[in-house]
Amino acid sequence: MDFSYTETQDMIRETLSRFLADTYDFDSRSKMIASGTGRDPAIWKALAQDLGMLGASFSEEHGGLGGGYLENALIMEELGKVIAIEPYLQTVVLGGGALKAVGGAVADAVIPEIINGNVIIAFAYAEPQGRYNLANIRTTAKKDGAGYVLNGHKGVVYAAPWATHLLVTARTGGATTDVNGVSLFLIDANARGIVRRDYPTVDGFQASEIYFENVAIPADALLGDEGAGLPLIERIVDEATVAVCAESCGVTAKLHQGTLEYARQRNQFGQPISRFQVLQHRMVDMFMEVEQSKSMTTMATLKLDLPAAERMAAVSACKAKVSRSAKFVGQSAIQTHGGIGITQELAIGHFFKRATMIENQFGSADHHYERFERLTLAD
Amino acid sequence: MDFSYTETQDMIRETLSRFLADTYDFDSRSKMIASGTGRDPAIWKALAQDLGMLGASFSEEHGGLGGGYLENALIMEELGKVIAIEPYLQTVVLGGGALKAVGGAVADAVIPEIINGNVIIAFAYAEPQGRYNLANIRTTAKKDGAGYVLNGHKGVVYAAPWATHLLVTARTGGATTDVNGVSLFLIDANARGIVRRDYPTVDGFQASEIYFENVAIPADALLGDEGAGLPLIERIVDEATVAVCAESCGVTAKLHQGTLEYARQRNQFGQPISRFQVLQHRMVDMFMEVEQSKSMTTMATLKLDLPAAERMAAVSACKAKVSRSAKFVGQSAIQTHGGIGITQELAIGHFFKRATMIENQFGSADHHYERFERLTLAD
Amino acid sequence: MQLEFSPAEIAFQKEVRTFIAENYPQNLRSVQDEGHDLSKEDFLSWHRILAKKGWIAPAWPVEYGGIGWTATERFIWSEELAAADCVGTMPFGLSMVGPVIYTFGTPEQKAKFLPGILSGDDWWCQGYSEPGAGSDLASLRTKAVRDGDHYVVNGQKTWTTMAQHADWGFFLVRTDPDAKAQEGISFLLINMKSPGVTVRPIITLGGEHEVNEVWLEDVRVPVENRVYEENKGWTCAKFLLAHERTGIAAVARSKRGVEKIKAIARTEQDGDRPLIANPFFKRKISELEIDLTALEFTELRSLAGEAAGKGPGPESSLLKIKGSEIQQRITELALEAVGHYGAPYFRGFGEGDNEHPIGPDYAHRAAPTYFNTRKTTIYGGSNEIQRNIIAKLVLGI
Amino acid sequence: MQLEFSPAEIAFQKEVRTFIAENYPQNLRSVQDEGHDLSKEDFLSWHRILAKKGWIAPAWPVEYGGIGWTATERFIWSEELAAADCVGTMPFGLSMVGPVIYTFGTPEQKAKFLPGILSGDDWWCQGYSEPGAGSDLASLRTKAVRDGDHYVVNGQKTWTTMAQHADWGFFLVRTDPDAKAQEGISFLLINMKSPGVTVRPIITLGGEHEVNEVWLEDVRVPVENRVYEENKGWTCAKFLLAHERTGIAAVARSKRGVEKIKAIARTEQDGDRPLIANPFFKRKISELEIDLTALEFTELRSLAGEAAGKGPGPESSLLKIKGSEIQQRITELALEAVGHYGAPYFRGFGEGDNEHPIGPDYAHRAAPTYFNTRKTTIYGGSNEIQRNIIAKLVLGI
Repeated sequence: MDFSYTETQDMIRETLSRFLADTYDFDSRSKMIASGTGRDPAIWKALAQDLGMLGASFSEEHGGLGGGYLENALIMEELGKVIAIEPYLQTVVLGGGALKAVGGAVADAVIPEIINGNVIIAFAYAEPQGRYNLANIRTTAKKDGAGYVLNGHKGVVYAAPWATHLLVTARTGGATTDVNGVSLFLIDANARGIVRRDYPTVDGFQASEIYFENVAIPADALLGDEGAGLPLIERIVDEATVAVCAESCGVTAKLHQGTLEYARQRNQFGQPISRFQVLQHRMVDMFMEVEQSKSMTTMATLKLDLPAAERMAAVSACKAKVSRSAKFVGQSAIQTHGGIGITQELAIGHFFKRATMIENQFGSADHHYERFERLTLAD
Repeated sequence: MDFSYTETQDMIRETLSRFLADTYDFDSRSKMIASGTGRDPAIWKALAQDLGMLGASFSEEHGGLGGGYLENALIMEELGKVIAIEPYLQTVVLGGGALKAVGGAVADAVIPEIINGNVIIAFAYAEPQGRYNLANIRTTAKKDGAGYVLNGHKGVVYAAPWATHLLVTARTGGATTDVNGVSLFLIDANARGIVRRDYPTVDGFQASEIYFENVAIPADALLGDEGAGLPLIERIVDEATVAVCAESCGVTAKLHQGTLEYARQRNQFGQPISRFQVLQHRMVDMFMEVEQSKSMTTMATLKLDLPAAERMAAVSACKAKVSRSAKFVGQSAIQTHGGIGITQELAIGHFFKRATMIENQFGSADHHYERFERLTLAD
Repeated sequence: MQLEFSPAEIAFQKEVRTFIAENYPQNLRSVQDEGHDLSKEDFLSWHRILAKKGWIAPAWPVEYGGIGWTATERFIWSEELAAADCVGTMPFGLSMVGPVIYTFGTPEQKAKFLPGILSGDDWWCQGYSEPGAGSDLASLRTKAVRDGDHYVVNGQKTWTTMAQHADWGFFLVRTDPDAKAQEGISFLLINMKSPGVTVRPIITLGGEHEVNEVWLEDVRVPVENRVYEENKGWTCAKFLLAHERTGIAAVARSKRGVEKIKAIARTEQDGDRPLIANPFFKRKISELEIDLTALEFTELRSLAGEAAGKGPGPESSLLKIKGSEIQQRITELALEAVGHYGAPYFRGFGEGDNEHPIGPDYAHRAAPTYFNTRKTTIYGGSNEIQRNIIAKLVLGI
Repeated sequence: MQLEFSPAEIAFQKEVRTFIAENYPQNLRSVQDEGHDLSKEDFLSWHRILAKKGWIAPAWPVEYGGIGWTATERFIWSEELAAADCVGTMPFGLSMVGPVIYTFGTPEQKAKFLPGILSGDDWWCQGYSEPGAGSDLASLRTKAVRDGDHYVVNGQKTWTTMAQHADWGFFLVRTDPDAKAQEGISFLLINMKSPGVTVRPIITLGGEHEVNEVWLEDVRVPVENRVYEENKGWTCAKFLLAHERTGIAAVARSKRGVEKIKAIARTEQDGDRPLIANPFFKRKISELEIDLTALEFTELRSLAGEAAGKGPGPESSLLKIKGSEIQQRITELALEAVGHYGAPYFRGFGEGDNEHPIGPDYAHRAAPTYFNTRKTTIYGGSNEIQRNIIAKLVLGI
């Protein structure tokens, strides 16, 4: 057992932290969101090309730094500390994760382009009827000559308006919730027949409803084996879930820290409100939730390479705990701030919004408790 | 709508409260429990004959005061305030409740004897395998000539060592958990073939394991119709459940009051601990739980005469809430007292023990939430 | 004790139910169903109908325009309003300043202000909170200096709900700068159109414009617009806070909220079953429903106490605490229920924007409503303050 | 970072597992299985085996009798002890006074006391709490007055665990009555057989005799039995409290506790299914298990920090808070699981009482254990105090 970071990992954290401190203060973030595309593409380019950050979790053969899950986790945590709206989760963790898993020519072609910032990927998996069941898919990919034809509707696809590629789950066979017959495709985001309805999300991202209307895709868009994509999808979603938990550690640490700072300077009844024992104990409880979220995220990150059942149990344990912590820390931060916490003008409310969205991203606490129980608590 | 008590009800409460203040201080109670039979029979006689209290909920034709559920509730609440170990619940609420429901000769014969304190009834319904399902019964009553023969094992029969009569649920037909085939009997506690193993309970009562070994009982021991006893049993258990909730209101009110008094006089760090805001807010939360328990108990008491489904939903809502309140108030009282709260020498610990047993009596919070949901929250 | 309504009460229930069904404005209904923000005119349309019927102020004494309904009748009335999903009437005139004026005001003030409150001609707002004084209301710094038969008022108020529509505001101002905390405060009625009054919007997390900052710069207020004695405004403020807390339990409205959650949970799918069949989601609903019943019967017991002559006391803080927590839990469940479709941010329906929101109709307001409802445990005296009040005034610690 | 054990660690795990299997006293196992109270001799039998093996004090420096195990090896050791359901060794000598003596004691004190702690020949108890001073330890009033080369000690201690068996006790006493709070306190080692020492049992809610009152009347204590400087005993006390808090997380033991709950829940029936199939009971288990994992990895992170040179700091209060809450939840679930059979009160197994307890074997200790375990959030500095410590020392508020 060993819980220490390598020097490279320490360096990645420091470099990124310094860069975000310079570029991602709350006002700058608000301006990016209010801008035409809802983001600042220069940031992404800098992350790729000035900092080499997008390669941290890729192998050296692909031009990366040779890291993996731990690098993704610490980058996501730093991004969480500034509630960054960069598509790292979608592009590197999900897209990159799928490509690393399948390898081959497509990985060799696309991963270097991710690393240098030319490719942005959005993950089109959720459907209106599907909730958090990854196999609940109505979108179809019908064999058509050498390629496929996509039809269907994917909902709430984060980062889709910015994407060069879409990572799409679709049925090549089976009925709506069958385990078999699910396939994963990486396709051109601008292919003919893709209709997007774009909108902002409550946590500052851009997302889309995506309608596939007879979209022709080539044979090599298929990642992995046809009809046997579910285990791969489950794996990358597990990796993404832990990455979101790491992000949540950053978000909640800032919610806690911001609350401490506010409580120290806000006076009521003749003293800083940080002197009131009830608020002190609440801030202690927030601290404990943040620390436990970090512990669970470390645990799950270190278990991502275990066999599927163990990996899933660990990830679900992590997300169940982190979801509840995100809710508790977010609500407590707002309550301690009082009215000012629910205005648009302070950063704290926006951290709260992101924490709230994290609660249910890739499954609510209940969803993950149930999966954990299915895997570990047989009758 | 009307939420006021009658003058008679006010008088019952005052009379009983004064009597218990004189006779049931903590030392006296401890002495009763340590005595040979584990109680003081003179108290029961006085309740019956000096105060007329045992007749409060019976009709005037039977020699009572003409009251009902409300009288039972307020008497149980007062008994709870001194954690009395009198068998009022078993004798008057359950036994009396069954007799009032079936009426006829047996009611005319036994109710007056309850009122004058000569009859004590214990309710033998639980079985080791049955948990809180009232129809889960293996004890059998086989037809034998005009009468029946009882065989089986009833567990944790409160007040059985003191009882003159046993109110017994048994199968006259059907399989272990069938709704049909359940019958209710009122039998002589000293009938041949009844084997008791007596023991104290953690909350100060006496109880028994009861083994029926070919116990011959007469035909008129049957209350209601053979095989159709379950609705009657459900009804009296609902009445008893609300009575226990009323008792809990008394118990938790005293836990709260005792905690307030202790916190005012206990000094730590140079001031009474009642000055610490965290403890203040906890005591406020205890107060709110007690008040809400009272509200729920009032609600359920007033709904005991509604059709079964509505009655059951109301009773389960009440018990679910009261169980949780009993746990919260009890645990908070002990935590606020510190070490002294978990010694045998202070009353507070004994209130806590009774509150803890109330949590699961006639079903845990979970059991009652589920029953409530079955009745009101169809998919 | 009895729970049943009397025959007269049942008849009353039928009467009000029919009245609502026949008179509630149809266009207001569609504005609500589609999740639009309500305009001033939306609120007033229903207000005026009630005013015309004489049912606008059930809690007021008959002599000032009340109806003389019993506590039970008032209970029935609020149940029926909520069950029919009627918009609420604005509380600032009817529930807040109105009672202060008829309790503490001069005959001239009653004559001048009560009719406009009842008719809806005057829209009121509340000038209590200040940037430096949240729950610590008594630390307010807005000053009113006597100048002949006027006060000259300077200062800043915040969280002023619906001030953008207001004709009048009631303000707590400091008239004796040397007095301590709660002393030296007066209660002024200020015409919001007066020179020197500036209203600036505060946009809250859901994107709503509900609250405002109000700046007062050399605003001249006639002395006759001061209610009660100079420097004794805290008496009015305390009276009003107790009134505000009872209404805040919002039992009838929360009951309706629970029904809406059930409807969503019957529609949303969770695997092969509707979400309501998920035992844990179902449990959250049943806990909510049972806690709401506990709150309801606590309010009924409290109303019975009031009817028996015990005015709304500090235990009304309990109603505020539990009522606000329940309102928040309802919004939490809604957001949880809508799953992925809680994320799209939709503030359409503006001028020229007729696009349909993303996801199911009940989804697009879930997150904003959740964010917005965090306010219920903060305003009207935060729940921490309410617990302090109970500790001090009920428990004596 | 990596989670896997190295080959050497796996070999170590095998070694200790085998050792425990081969050496744990069989008769002690049956005493535990039947739910008897453990005698002094029961505890000592296992202690002596570990002492003989040289494994009695894994956390001590090697020079004083420790073993030089790594943090991971100590982690494996406590996991294996708990998995095999071994009784714990008494902490008062090994985890509490021992580290104080080897850290602050004189060479003579080390030579005199450490061997008896390791061998088990000396049974220690802790004289900290006083009737008037619970969590407010520094307000203690027991006095020690210098008289030549002795102190004369007078006062009363309480909550003194297992003092009925003790040969020695370590006591906080006030040596300077004029100093404030934490100053003027000294740390004395007192022979419990000294004239003037009286031990009186306190019976707790479950009926156990675990704790005692200790009366000290003109007890003469040689000055050489004072550890560290006069009036500087608080330094030892603080050091010891931090040590006590880390052990108190009890992760390995709680894991074993969760396993026992699962076993009970697989046996108990709930309708047509075992209790563990009840989704809500199952959820309570999974919540417990996940919270325990969070605690475990928090402790591991903290141990890694210690290994990197950061001593056990105030964040160990987190381990105390969460560890104690989890221990209580385990006992709550046990009591809930046994249903009706939580009620029988059974303290048999006394001399001459061989009757079998009422209900299933796992049921009769459920309620007493639940009651008894309420102490975990009270002792060692109540959880309220722990939160104060974190607020002050970690958060700086």
